[in-house]
Amino acid sequence: MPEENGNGENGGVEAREEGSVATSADRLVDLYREMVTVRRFEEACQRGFRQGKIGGYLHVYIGQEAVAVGFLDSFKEGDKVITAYRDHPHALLLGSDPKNVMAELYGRGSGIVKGKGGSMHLFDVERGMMGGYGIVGGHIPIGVGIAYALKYHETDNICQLYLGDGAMSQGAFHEAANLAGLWGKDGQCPCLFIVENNQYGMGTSVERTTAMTDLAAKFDAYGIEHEKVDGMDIDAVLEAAERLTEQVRETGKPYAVEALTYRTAPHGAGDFFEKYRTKEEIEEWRQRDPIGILEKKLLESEAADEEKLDEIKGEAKEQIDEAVKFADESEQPPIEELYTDVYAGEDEYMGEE
Amino acid sequence: MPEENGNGENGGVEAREEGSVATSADRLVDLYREMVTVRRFEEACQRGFRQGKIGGYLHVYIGQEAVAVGFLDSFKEGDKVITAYRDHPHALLLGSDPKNVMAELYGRGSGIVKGKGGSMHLFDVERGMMGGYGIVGGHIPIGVGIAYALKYHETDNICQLYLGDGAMSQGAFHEAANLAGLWGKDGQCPCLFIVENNQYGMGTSVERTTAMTDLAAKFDAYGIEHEKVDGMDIDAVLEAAERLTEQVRETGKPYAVEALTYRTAPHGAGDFFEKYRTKEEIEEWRQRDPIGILEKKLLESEAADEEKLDEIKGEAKEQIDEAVKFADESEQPPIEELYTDVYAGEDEYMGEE
Amino acid sequence: MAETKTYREALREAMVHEMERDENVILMGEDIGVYGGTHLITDGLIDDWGPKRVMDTPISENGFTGAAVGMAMMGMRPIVEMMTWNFSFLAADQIIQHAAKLRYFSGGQVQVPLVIRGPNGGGVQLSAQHTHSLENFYGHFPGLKVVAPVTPNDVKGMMITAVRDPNPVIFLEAGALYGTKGEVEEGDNAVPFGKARVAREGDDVTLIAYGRQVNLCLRVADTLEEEDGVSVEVIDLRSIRPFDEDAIVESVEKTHRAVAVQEQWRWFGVASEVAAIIQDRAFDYLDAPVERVSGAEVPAPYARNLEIAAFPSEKQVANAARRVLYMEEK
Amino acid sequence: MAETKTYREALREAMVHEMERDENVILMGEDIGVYGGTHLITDGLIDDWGPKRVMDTPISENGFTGAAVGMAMMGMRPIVEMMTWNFSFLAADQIIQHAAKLRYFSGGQVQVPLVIRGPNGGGVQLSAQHTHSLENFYGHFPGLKVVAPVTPNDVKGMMITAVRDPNPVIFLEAGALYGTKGEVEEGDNAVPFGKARVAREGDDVTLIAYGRQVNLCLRVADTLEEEDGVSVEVIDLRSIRPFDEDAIVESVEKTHRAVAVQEQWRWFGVASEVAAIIQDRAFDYLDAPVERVSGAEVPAPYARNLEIAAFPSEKQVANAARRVLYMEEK
Ligand SMILES: Cc1ncc(C[n+]2csc(CCOP(=O)(O)OP(=O)(O)O)c2C)c(N)n1
Ligand SMILES: Cc1ncc(C[n+]2csc(CCOP(=O)(O)OP(=O)(O)O)c2C)c(N)n1
Ligand SMILES: [Mg+2]
Ligand SMILES: [Mg+2]
Repeated sequence: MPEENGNGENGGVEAREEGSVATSADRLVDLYREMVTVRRFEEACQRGFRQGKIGGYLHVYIGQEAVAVGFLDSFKEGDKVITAYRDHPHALLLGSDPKNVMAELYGRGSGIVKGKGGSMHLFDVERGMMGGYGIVGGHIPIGVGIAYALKYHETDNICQLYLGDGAMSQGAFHEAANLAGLWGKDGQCPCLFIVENNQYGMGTSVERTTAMTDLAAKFDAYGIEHEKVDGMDIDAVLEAAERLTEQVRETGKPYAVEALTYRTAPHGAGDFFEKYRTKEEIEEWRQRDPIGILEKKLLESEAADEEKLDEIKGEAKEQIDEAVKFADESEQPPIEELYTDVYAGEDEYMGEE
Repeated sequence: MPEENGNGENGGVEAREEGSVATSADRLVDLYREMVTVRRFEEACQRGFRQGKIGGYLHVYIGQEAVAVGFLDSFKEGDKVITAYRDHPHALLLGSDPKNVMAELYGRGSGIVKGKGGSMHLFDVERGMMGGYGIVGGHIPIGVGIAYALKYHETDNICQLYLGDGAMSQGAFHEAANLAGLWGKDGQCPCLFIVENNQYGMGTSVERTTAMTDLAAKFDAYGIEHEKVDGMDIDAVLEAAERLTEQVRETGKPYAVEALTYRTAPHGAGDFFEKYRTKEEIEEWRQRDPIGILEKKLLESEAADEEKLDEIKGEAKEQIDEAVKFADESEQPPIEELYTDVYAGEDEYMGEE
Repeated sequence: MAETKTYREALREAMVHEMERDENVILMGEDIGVYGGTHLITDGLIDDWGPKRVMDTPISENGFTGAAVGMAMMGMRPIVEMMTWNFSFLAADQIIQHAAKLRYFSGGQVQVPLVIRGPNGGGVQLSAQHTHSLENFYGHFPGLKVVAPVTPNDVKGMMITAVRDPNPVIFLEAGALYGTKGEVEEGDNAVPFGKARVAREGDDVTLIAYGRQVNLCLRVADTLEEEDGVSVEVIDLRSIRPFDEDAIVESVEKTHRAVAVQEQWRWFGVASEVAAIIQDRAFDYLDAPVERVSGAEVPAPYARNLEIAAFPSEKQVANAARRVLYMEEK
Repeated sequence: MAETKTYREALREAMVHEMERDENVILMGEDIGVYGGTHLITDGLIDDWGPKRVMDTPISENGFTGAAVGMAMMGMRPIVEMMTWNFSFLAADQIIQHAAKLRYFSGGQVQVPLVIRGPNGGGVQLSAQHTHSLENFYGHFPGLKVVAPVTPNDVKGMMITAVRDPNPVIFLEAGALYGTKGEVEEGDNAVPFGKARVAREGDDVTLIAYGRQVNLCLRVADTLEEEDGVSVEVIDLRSIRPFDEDAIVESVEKTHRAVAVQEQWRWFGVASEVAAIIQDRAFDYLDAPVERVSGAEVPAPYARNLEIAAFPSEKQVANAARRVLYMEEK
């Protein structure tokens, strides 16, 4: 179960310079909208997969929404985001059109990466989305290099680097975190590591992957400061996000947050059996569903009423339905696209015909 | 500079069950002999390299002798040892004949691995020497697997796994240490990690490779207990070695020791410039030369007199001179050996004649 | 005695067969135990054999492959599941620099009886990072053995051989075919390495392949026979290292024409080696250059239409065969 | 204008040339700064350029290669030193799964202008883990470019081209030749990729090589000319991907005979591809099968006599040439 630091009594968020009040009703309603939209999107993906419209591997974010929604709320123009294959919310929250994202999953030419990458490889470089990646741990060194480049180019931007609990067993994580710590000594690595600890890597629980299960504390080995946050509580995440993105921005030093969360969906679309966890465990975590928690909070604080929430849900549904329709009606990529984007530059392609 | 724990006032060694008294005069004199022999061997290697008799890469252990001598003193029949390419002392101390070891470096058929491996790849499997390895960090997972196998086969043996400070930047270290910690939870990984922290990986000091320079403490991330030892002080090393090998043997859990030491020789035989460290620094450490320290101790405690020490040195010299002579007079491997040992079993070789 | 089984069942049967025979045989890999294996190859085995014989590992390909090398040096016989071969780039150092060479640089003092197995080749829309055919990649290195069985009977028989082999074996399964069925011999049907299989006999042209392209070639053979009246021989290499040169040379001495088909990329691939061997050893028998059909020279795309265009097609192979027969393409 | 320089000097000159031109060009790698580089390629550069342009890294090949990929995606142009290519197996995932494919799976949104350079091929008694020729290993993968210059002029000109290329370039230096001298053009002598070099013109037989085997072939050419009266053409491929098929085909159309020489192992190597191409595209011109001369099919041994026997020799190459000329071997 998640530890409870960073929220509770003093879990409020300091007002940002821009003057936004963190937990203002409006803001929370907006965040609610984002979470619901992400959830609807993911559910539509599951449906699309079952219908055979989406192929390959599909990993949805259901249950974890507060993490990406909370941290990306502190995203600033010019910042960069990189993550693994569970990447739909990151693209959507950075402003990618759900239409193009869904079209990508449908393997269409109108997809966000022209139908070439699929679910695991969403990129929207203009908006700061530096990609989803399919090799567990593989994107971590890349994210550290991106952070380094941000400083090399003398910007005050940062890189939000998302990774899973399972990825922390990878050597790439170790090498990259060590580089980040080292470069951070000189203020040259503004990288915020966000560990989406959803308790499992596929069917393997954290306790079955390491004798030392405090994932945040693993960053000690690299001289990187860290903390945990309740990843089911949007307020807690928002607080951490604002404070830590600012800190990383100012210091140029990396920082690590372990967001304790849970994927209530299966690991991937093809994972039916779930022999590795009990129904009870899932149910227990469902009680802490981030959308459910926020819904309750909004109602209790009267920031929104049932009607308003239904309206939001309806709008989200509509938006996603449209995205699905767009995807479904889009064409497959033209066959010539097979041979483009292999190389940059003149010799765009070097194969046969 | 090395921290000073594990020695000092209470640094004496508890008597072992077998009744040996750790710091007994005889035993220290024996260890002195071992250290001097290793040193002479390494010096002969340097000469051999300059003469062009030894080729390839050559890495000597000069300055670090107390570490291997001290830990291998606690080696028991059936235990296994694995290390990187700075591996001559490990083979010699396990009882490999200096003749065959030197012949290996000379690239002779009488070499310990038939002239096929050279300085970096000493094996003497019968004696527990599971090899020297040339890829930094590469042997660490292998050593962990060896330790696991020792338990799988229900022995009470352990694996002594030596690694350098530089190797700790490798992903292979991280993955292997994590596996060791995990398997150790069930008492299935009797692996003693011995970090030979000689302050540098080639020309890069520890502070230039990581923001968190307490190498022992890096094992926290894997749930592996650890300590540091003054690797220049044979007494301190002996104490740690006895205690920790027993502990690992009994618990089946890994443990890590960081031995603080220094290579007073260059990294490799071809490393002339040493721009990365000052003469003064080397000189300072030379003051703490493990052989020098022990020599002083032996003389002060009257465990041995100058004459005795000279005698030992003379014997060591003689033994190594013989080894050099043997190596020099040995034949190169027969050319047919090129094609053996590629595969085990019937199809010993599968290439073109 | 033979029974109809899936590729998956045959593979599991072989591993169980060897686990029963030798308690040094263990299985290890990511999610092969509690989860049941992502491809269900090992489903249920942890219940029968317990966690010591069926070990779940963290996501540490280099680490656990290296640990398996150490175990193998100590006389254990680990069968490591690479969840998919795409992840093996992470373990390349342990496979190529350690497993493959240890025997040599130890002067023969150790051996590494290790099997690394998992699905190889493309699936359906797995895209760029999850679609590779690594036969040449590992086949290049002395010290390794590399096999790629396509029939259920061969996957069983070659797995039995692999487990008993005292050397590291790269066991490349036809990942797309786990559910396909075929006759599988009961009991110990060990299939030797280094012997190709004539999948279909014919006289006019030889198609040479391995893995799922063998099935594609068999379909093409039917087409060519029916539509063009051509008698096609299909050779399933199945063993990439050691390689059965004689089988392809003999066939080409008979047919005088050959097409090598592979899913992998063209450059420095198996088909190039096949062409090089044939021109070398059957030079005077060849009536046309050896043709090669390979996957499109691009990282694997996700969109299904592009993906289909990226894999070798029946049409491509049939036309290559027609070309070496100096017939009209269709 | 040209001056005599060592391979090492020419290489350094190219990097400095590009660092001066573009401040996004940085060098990174193990011990390239303070230590001066194990092969002294970068010796002194940290003094001139400071630690931000010449970055020492920990021993983390996968980590810093990956970081360099990230930097490159952001518009930096890192030149990563792989201290030797033998260590690149550890970075294979970043090179093959990331650098090579990122442009494709991002639908063209990013490019990865990254050079990875270092010594390739055998040295003197470096033994099994430190002796590899990885041209085919990387050359197999679309998305990468792979070059292997052998002359000082080419190493400079191809490094300049590599740095300016918007794609990841695998830059395989002839590690054994850092000290050899040759004429090097002053200033910007960018040498295009994908064009082979005729290292010697001749009429009777074509020797095809790259890296230090080019020099070996040139010596063999002298011998054959003097002893056997044979006129030998020597082609230096220099670029492995892209590959200059036309150059070898044209040469063989003239000579009708070819020998491909490589230090790497035979199976799925460059020489096999050369043979496959020639038999495909110059089938009717060939008067003999293309011969291949490769390194011995064993991990590299340490003992000097074994090592010498493991590398291709002049005698082997000369005899292969004599065989394709149907002359007596010597
Ligand atoms: C190197 C590598 N090994 C294995 C896999 C297969 N795989 C895909 S997702 C996954 C689990 C990763 O878990 P985690 O990092 O916790 O992320 P989560 O799926 O929980 O978001 C595994 C093992 C892979 N993609 N890459
Ligand atoms: C993977 C890899 N990278 C680089 C090298 C080159 N190299 C050889 S020794 C060495 C330094 C290793 O330092 P450390 O682990 O501290 O051991 P020490 O030499 O100090 O005993 C390096 C970088 C290598 N052999 N393997
Ligand atoms: Mg997880
Ligand atoms: Mg060191």
